[in-house]
Amino acid sequence: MGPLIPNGIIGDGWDFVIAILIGIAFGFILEAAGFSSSRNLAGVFYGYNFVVLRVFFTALIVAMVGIMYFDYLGWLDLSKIFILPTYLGPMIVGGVIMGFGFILGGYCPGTSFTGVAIGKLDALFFTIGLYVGIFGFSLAFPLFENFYNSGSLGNVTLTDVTGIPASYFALAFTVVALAAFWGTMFIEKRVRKNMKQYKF
Amino acid sequence: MNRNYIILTLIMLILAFGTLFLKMDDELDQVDPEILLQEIIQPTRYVTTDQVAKMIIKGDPSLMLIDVRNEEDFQNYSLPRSVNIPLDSLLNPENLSYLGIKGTKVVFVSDDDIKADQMWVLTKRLGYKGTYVMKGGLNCWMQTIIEPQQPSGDASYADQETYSFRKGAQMYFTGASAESSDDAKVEVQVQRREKSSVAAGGC
Amino acid sequence: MNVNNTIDNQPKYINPYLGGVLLGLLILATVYITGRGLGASGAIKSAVVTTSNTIAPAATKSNNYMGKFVSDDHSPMYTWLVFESLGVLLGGLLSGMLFGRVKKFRTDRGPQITNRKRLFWALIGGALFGIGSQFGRGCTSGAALSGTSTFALGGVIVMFSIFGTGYIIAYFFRKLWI
Amino acid sequence: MHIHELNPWRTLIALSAFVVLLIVGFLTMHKPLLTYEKSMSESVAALEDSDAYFYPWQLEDVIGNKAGNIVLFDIRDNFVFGQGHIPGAENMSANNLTREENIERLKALRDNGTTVVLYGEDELHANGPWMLFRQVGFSNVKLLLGGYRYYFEHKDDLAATKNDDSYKKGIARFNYAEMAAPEDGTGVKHVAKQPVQVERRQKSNVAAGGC
Repeated sequence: MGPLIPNGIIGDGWDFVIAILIGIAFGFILEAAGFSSSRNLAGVFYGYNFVVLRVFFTALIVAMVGIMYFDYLGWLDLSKIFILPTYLGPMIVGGVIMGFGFILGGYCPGTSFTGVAIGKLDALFFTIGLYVGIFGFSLAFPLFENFYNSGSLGNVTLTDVTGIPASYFALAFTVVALAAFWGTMFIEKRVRKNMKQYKF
Repeated sequence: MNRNYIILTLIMLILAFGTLFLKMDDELDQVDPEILLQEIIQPTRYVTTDQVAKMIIKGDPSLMLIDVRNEEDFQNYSLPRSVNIPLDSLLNPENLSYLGIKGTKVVFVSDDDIKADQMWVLTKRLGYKGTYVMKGGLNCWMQTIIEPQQPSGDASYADQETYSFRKGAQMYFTGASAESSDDAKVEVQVQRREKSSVAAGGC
Repeated sequence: MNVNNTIDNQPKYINPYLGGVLLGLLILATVYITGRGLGASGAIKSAVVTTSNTIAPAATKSNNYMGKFVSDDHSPMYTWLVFESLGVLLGGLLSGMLFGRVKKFRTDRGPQITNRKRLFWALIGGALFGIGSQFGRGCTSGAALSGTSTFALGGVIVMFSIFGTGYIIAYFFRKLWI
Repeated sequence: MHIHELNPWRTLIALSAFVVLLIVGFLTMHKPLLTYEKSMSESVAALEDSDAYFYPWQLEDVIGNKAGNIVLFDIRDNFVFGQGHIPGAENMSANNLTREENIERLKALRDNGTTVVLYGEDELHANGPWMLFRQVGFSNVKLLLGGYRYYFEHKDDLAATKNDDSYKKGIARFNYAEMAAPEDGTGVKHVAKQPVQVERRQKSNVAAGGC
């Protein structure tokens, strides 16, 4: 049955209406969970607030497990969903750069939008930074065009690469995530006890 | 209060463990048997040797001929621009990559049409679209294109036209000298939808 | 315990696990409806291409990177991710109003730095994130979250390299946050 | 009091709703009438299985009612069936094959060990349905080689068809290479073919997008 739009069950004309609705839900959840504050986001790296880890990994395991069930129930045709293409080198480098950006800027793109929405100046500056960064990237693109396109493995999934069924990955991620949830609960308690000031 | 967290943890764990027991098709994606059966009983998958010949002559870029005979026979003779995928090595991923290209018409060719039709059923089960079977296969190809039979003098105009096309095609495919220049005009309007002429020399 | 952290002062955030479950279900719904995941940095990219195209159309078209996203029949802003990001802004505003967090402009910062410093680093961080997201074919939401939940190898790589780097370098930038 | 200590009952509700959705999915899961019993590779291999075919000369026993537990099914349409068919055959025209009662009928015949022979106008006609039935586990379904047309031409002397192979398929009737050779005397070329350069499909990404 699904995915609905690629399968033509919902017409292409609805694409943008659905985009806005999904965006609203996305923004609402991010903001309501506290992702509009860079203090909350950065907290995951310093052990005083693990909200990022909790939301992120809960979402991840629910979506992973859900996709497995949806596939089994025949609701979702896994061959028709978009699989992010893998570019080994550029992705690792990009991830490292984004890691720096995350620590320095305290946001990631989606969360900075919600920060802007409720009037956070640092989120606004982060978004301007994003714009500047991508602009700079585009202008300087010829310099690293070869690297940008290197290491392409195509649209591969974990199963394609390792041969291990997707359900094992779903289970492994779930177990690790649940263990992390319980572990961080105790870390957070200890770190917060030592913190002099913590304001949202 | 922590009890709820324990329950949540357990639910999530059970859900995740449950995925291990889902019977996933490790196989390639397949069409529902019922839908496949409905497609099988439609005769729309057959194309005639004349249609194939026209497409080859016109150089139709969307045409892909796949020869399902074994390799030895294929080396011995094959239609121009055809690709060899023996029926028993269809599932080789390299061979499957020929199929399912958007906008191409894949025509299966064999000695007659049975093997090609079997190939069609198998590829249809895998969900590939735009696949066809050349009716009559190469035996019919020989009878109609390579050595066309002249219809009798009182045959219909359509038959005469088909024959003149076939003579032209014969020249194209074999380099045979044309018997008369009038007949040798190769008719190349491929996409035209035609009424099937009865006496068009069916195989 | 610190004084500021009384119950009245607690921000009314929803339980993070509730947020996670809802977000997970949203990803599922998105994949179910559209066949792809969420995203955010793509919208900024569209904005970049649009402005560049307005200012210098010829240069944009000839740019190997931006040229790919320029088309003649509609503006580069007319993409799925731009609409989705508009929705994110609206949704954030909605939630902010509901929980009383929409206030005058303010800055979040660590206790040891000035506002100006914080804004400077936010700008730098944003720029880095922008560059990284182009190399990584997506940001945290697009590549790491949606990518990993559809079991894409690339998503996992991006996720681990973002968070891995974050933890490795966190110590050196601790002044910014604690 | 920290965020994570807030009572997560809403989370529990959300997750439970998800679980309920999945359970409903399981309960309402469409149980197909037919399922593949043979995998793709088994199906390919099964085409070599000579046991799956029924030879024209074997029809004699069926018509003479000597062989028990063999049922002939004519998949041509009702009108053509009425004009002539193999004696003792039943009509189950191709358009009705997907009907539930026909599938049930086949299941019943399989369970009591009856062999089902499918035939159409020619062999090609019944080939598809026969393949599908074999793939979904009706190992009692056989295909009549030559189809009705061959039977009709040889119905007076079916036994003689034992030595005839004109109905057999998969045989080259001509020496293609010689026939199609250019007539200018260059003769038959036995040159190894260069592989044709054709487009291959990349692993498809159906909905492009992402971040």
